Amino acid sequence: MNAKDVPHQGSFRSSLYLFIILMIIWLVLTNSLKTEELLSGLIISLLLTHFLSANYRELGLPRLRLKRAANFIAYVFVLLSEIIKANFDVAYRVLHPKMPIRPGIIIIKTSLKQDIAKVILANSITLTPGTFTLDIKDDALLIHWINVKSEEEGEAAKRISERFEKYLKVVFE
Amino acid sequence: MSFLQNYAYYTGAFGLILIGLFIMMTKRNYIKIIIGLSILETGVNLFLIAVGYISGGTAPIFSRSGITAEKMVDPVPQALVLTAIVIGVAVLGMALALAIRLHKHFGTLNLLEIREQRW
Amino acid sequence: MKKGVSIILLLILLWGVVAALSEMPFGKAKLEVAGHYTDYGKEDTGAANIVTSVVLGYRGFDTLGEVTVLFLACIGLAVVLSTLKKQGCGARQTPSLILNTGFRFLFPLILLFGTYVFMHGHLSPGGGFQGGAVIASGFVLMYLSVPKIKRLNHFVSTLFESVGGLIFLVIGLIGLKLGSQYFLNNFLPNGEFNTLLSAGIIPVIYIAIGFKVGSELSKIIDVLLEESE
Amino acid sequence: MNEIMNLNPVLLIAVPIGLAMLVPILGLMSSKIVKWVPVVGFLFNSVVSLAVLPRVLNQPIIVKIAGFAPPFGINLVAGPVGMFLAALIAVSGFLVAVYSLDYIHEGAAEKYHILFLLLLSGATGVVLTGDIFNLFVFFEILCISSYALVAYLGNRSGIEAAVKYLIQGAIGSSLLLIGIGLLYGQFGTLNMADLAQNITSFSEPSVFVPMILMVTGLGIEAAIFPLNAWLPDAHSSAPSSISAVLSGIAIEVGLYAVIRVVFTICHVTGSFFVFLVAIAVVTVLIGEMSAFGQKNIKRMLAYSSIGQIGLILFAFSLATEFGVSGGLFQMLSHTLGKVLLFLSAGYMIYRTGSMEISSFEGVGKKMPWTALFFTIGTLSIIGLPPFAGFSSKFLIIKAALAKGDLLYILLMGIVLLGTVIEGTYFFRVVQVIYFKESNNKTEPEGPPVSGLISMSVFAILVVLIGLFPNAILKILTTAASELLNNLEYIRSVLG
Repeated sequence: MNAKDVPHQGSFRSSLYLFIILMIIWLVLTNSLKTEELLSGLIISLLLTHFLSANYRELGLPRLRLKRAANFIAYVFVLLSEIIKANFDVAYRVLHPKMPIRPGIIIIKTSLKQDIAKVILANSITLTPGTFTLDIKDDALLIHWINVKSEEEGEAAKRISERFEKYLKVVFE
Repeated sequence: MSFLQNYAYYTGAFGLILIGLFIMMTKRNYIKIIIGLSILETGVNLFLIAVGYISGGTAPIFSRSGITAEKMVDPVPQALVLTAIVIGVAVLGMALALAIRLHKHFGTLNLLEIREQRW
Repeated sequence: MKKGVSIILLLILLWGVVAALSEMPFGKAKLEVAGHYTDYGKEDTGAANIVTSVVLGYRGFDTLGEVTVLFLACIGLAVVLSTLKKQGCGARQTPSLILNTGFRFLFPLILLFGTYVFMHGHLSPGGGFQGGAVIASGFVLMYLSVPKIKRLNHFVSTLFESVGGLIFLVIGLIGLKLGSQYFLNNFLPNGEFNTLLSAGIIPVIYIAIGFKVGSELSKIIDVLLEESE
Repeated sequence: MNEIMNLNPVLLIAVPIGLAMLVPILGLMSSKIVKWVPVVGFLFNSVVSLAVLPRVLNQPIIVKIAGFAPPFGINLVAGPVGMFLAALIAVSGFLVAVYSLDYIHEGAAEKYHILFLLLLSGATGVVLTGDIFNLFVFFEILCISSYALVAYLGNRSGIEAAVKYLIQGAIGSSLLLIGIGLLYGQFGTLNMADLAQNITSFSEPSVFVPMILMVTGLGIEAAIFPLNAWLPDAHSSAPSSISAVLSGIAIEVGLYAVIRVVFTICHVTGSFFVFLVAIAVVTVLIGEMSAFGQKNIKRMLAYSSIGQIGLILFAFSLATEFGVSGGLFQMLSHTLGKVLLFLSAGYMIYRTGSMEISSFEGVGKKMPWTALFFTIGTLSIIGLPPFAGFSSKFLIIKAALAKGDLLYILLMGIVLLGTVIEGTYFFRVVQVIYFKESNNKTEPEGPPVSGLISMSVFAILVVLIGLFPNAILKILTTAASELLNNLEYIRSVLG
C-alpha cells in the first residue's frame, strides 16, 4: 500500500488543511493576536504550505464535513477514556504479586484504507498502555499485547482496534 | 553531611564529572570513551547551571508582569552553558566521525590494538 | 594499576574542588555583573529574555565564536569523512508505513515550531540554536523515513550555512560603521518591549542563526548517515 | 596609512571568520579562487596588526564589543602582548598560506583553507580577548580545527593521532571550563581584569584550585610535561604546512593562555614559579631526549617543539622582566625557525617520498635552496649566531644569571644540556642532507615558486632578527611589563 497508489486528487484541499493546521498551531504557540505575530504566522504558514503541500496530498485527508468533525471529537474522548482505563489495567497487572501477564505478538486486520487513518489507529493503539503497534503491512497491524486474551484474529481485533476503528471509519470515509 | 545537603547540585554535577573522567581514563574502547566524554560534558554543564542558582529564583524572562529582577536566577551561566553545549556537540560530532574512520581503517575500536605510532 | 592511578588523580581533583566549593556562596544573591544584567538588560538590549540579552547582547562575541564552532564542526566532519571510498550502498529496510506517514504529517509542523522558537528567542526560552536544532530534528525524521529519495540539497544548505553566518558578521560590521563604532552594536530601534518586533538586531541575528544551525545540524547528520549506509 | 592604524582590532578576528564562511559560496562559483582566500585574509591581518602594533605600545586599545563597558560586555585587549602575538600569527599565517597555494593538492582543498583560516582566527581570538570564557570559546575553535586538520590526510596514522589528540584535548577543555565555573561562582565575573582585581591572594583554595584546573587544561594544548603525549603523533601526521602552524603557533598560543592565567589573573608569586621552572626543565629534557632517538624527521621536529616549549616556559617562570621578554623573544624565534623547518622538510618529504631522515641523502645537492632554508632553521633553533635563536637564548641565559640564585644557574645548566642534545640531532640531519651521497639517481626537483617565496621570507626574517635584535626588544620589554604588572593591565581595562 504505497502512498503513490492513492490518486493525486484534492491538492487544493490538502493545502488548505495544512495551512489551517499550521495557522492554528501558530496561534496557540504565540498566544497573541498582535498584527505582526499574525502577519509573520501567515507568511510562514503560506511558505510552508507552498513547499510542503505535496506531503499532505499523499496522506489522503477527506473533505471536511460536520459529521466527520463530530466523530473526530468523539474519537478523541474515546481515546482518552481508553487510555485512562488501560492505565489502571496495566497498573493492576504490574502491582499484582502474581503479575497476571501473558505477553505475545498478534496480528489484526483493519478495514481502513487511507494511510493516515491506519497510522492514527496504530498510534492510538500504541498510546493505550498494554498494547503496542510494531508495524503495519498492508491491512495487517502487528501488535505486541501485554495480556493476550485471544489469539484468534477477529476476537483480538474486537478487543483492541474496533473501539477506535468505528469512529475513524466515519471520519475518513 | 551538611556539605551534601547544601550542595546537592554540586554533588550531582561532580559525580557525573568524576564518572566521566574515570571512564575516559580507564576504558580503552573508543566508543566508551566518547560516552565518558558525553557524561563529563553533561556534568560540567550541570555544574555551571548550579553556580547561577539563587534560592527560590525564577527564570530570567520578563514574560509576565510582576516578575522582579531580584528573584531571577543568574542568567550568565545559562548563556555560558548554551555556548558550552554547542561546543560539546561539535566535539562529539568530530569524535564520532573519527570513530567511523578508525573502524574503517583498523577494523576495531579498541585503542590498545591500534598501535600505528609509538614513542 | 591504571585504575589505581586514575582513582588517586580523581580523588585529588575531588579534594581540591571540595576545598574550593566550600568557600563559594551557594544560592545567594547575584553579584555585580549578573545583577546588572537582570536590572538593566531590559533597557540595554530590549529583550524580555535576559538570557538572550546576555547571549546576543552583552556576550554576543561568544555567540559569534559559537556559530563558528558549529560551522567548523560541519566542515571538520566533512573533511574527516570525505576521503572514504564509497562502498556499495547496503540495502536498507524500507521504513514502515507509520514512520513514513508520520513524517509526512509532522514535517511541516516541526518546521513551524522550529521557526517559532528561533523567531521568539528574545521573548521566550528559545533562540536560534534551539530552533535550529528543532528544524534539524525534522530533517532527521526525513532521513529515517524516506531513504534514497534525494537528500538535503547541498547547494541550498551550503548557501544557508554561509549566508546565515555572514549575516551575523555583516550586522556586526554595520554596527562598527554606524553610530558608536562598536562591533555588534545594536543599530536598530529597540521597539516596544515584549513584542515580536523589539530588541533591535537580536531577532534578525537569531533568524540567521536559526537557518544556519538548522542546515548545519542536518548536514552533520546527512554526512554521518551517508557513511553508515 | 593613518586609516589602517585606526582600524578596529576586532577586524583581525572578524575578517578571517567572515572569509572562512564566504569560502563555501566562492567554492560553488570557482574552485581556483578559494586557495587565495587565506592569503588575502592574512595579508589583511598582517598589515593591520603591524600597523596597529606601534600604537598599542604606549596605550593598549580596549575594544568594547557591542559598546558595553567591561566587565559587563566582552572586551578585546589589544595590548603589546596581544598585538605582538597577533602580528606573529598573521605574518606566519600569511606566509604559510602562500606556501599552501601549491603544496595542498590532494584531499578536500576547499575545506583545508576554511579550517586553516579558522585555526588562525581562533588563535588570534585567544591572544586578543580580555574575557576568560571568550578565551575558552576561541580556544575551542583552535582545538577543533586542529583535530580536523590532523586527520586531513585521512591515513591510518593521521586518524589515530587525531583520536588521541581529541580525547586529551576534550579532557583539557572540560577542566578549563570547570575552572572558569569555579572562578565565576566565587567572583561573579568573567572579565580577566575584573577577576584579577578581585583576586587578592592566589594561595587560597578558591583561587588556587581553579588556577590549577585552568593551567592543566590549557597545558594540554601547550604540551607541557606530563601533558604532551598527543603532540608528536598529531604534529607528525598532519600535512607539513599544518604541522608548521600547530608547532609554531598553536602550542605557543596555549602557553600564552597559561601565562595569562598565571601572571595576570592570579598574579602568582614566589614558590609556584619554582614548581613551574622544575616542570619546564623536565619538559626540555624529555622533549630533547625523545627527539634524539627519532628516525622520522617530522617526529623529531615535533619533539624538538616540546623542548622549545619547555625553554619558553622556563624563561617565563623566571618572572623577571628579562626572563619574560626572553620568553616572548624565544616564542618569536621558535615560531619563525620551526615553521621554516617544517615547511622545508615538507618539500623534502614530498620529493623524496619518505619521512625517514636517512632518505634525505644527497638532498643538499638536488634541492639546494630547500636544504639551505632547512639549515638556517636548524641553526636558529639551536641558537647559533647570527640567527634569531641566538639572541633569544642569550637573553634567557642572561635572565637566569641575573636571578643570582644558584638553583636557577644549575637549572639553566640543565637547559643548556638540552640545547647541546638538540644541536647533536639537528647536525646529524644536516650532515645527512649535505655530506652523504645518495644512491638513487633520480633528480628531485626543487619546490615551486610559492614555496620558495614563503620559505625565503622566513629565512630572511630569521637572519634579520638575529642581526638586529634591538629593533624588537622595545616591543618585547613593553610586553613583558604588561604581563608582569597586572595592576597596569587592570587599570587600562577597567579605567
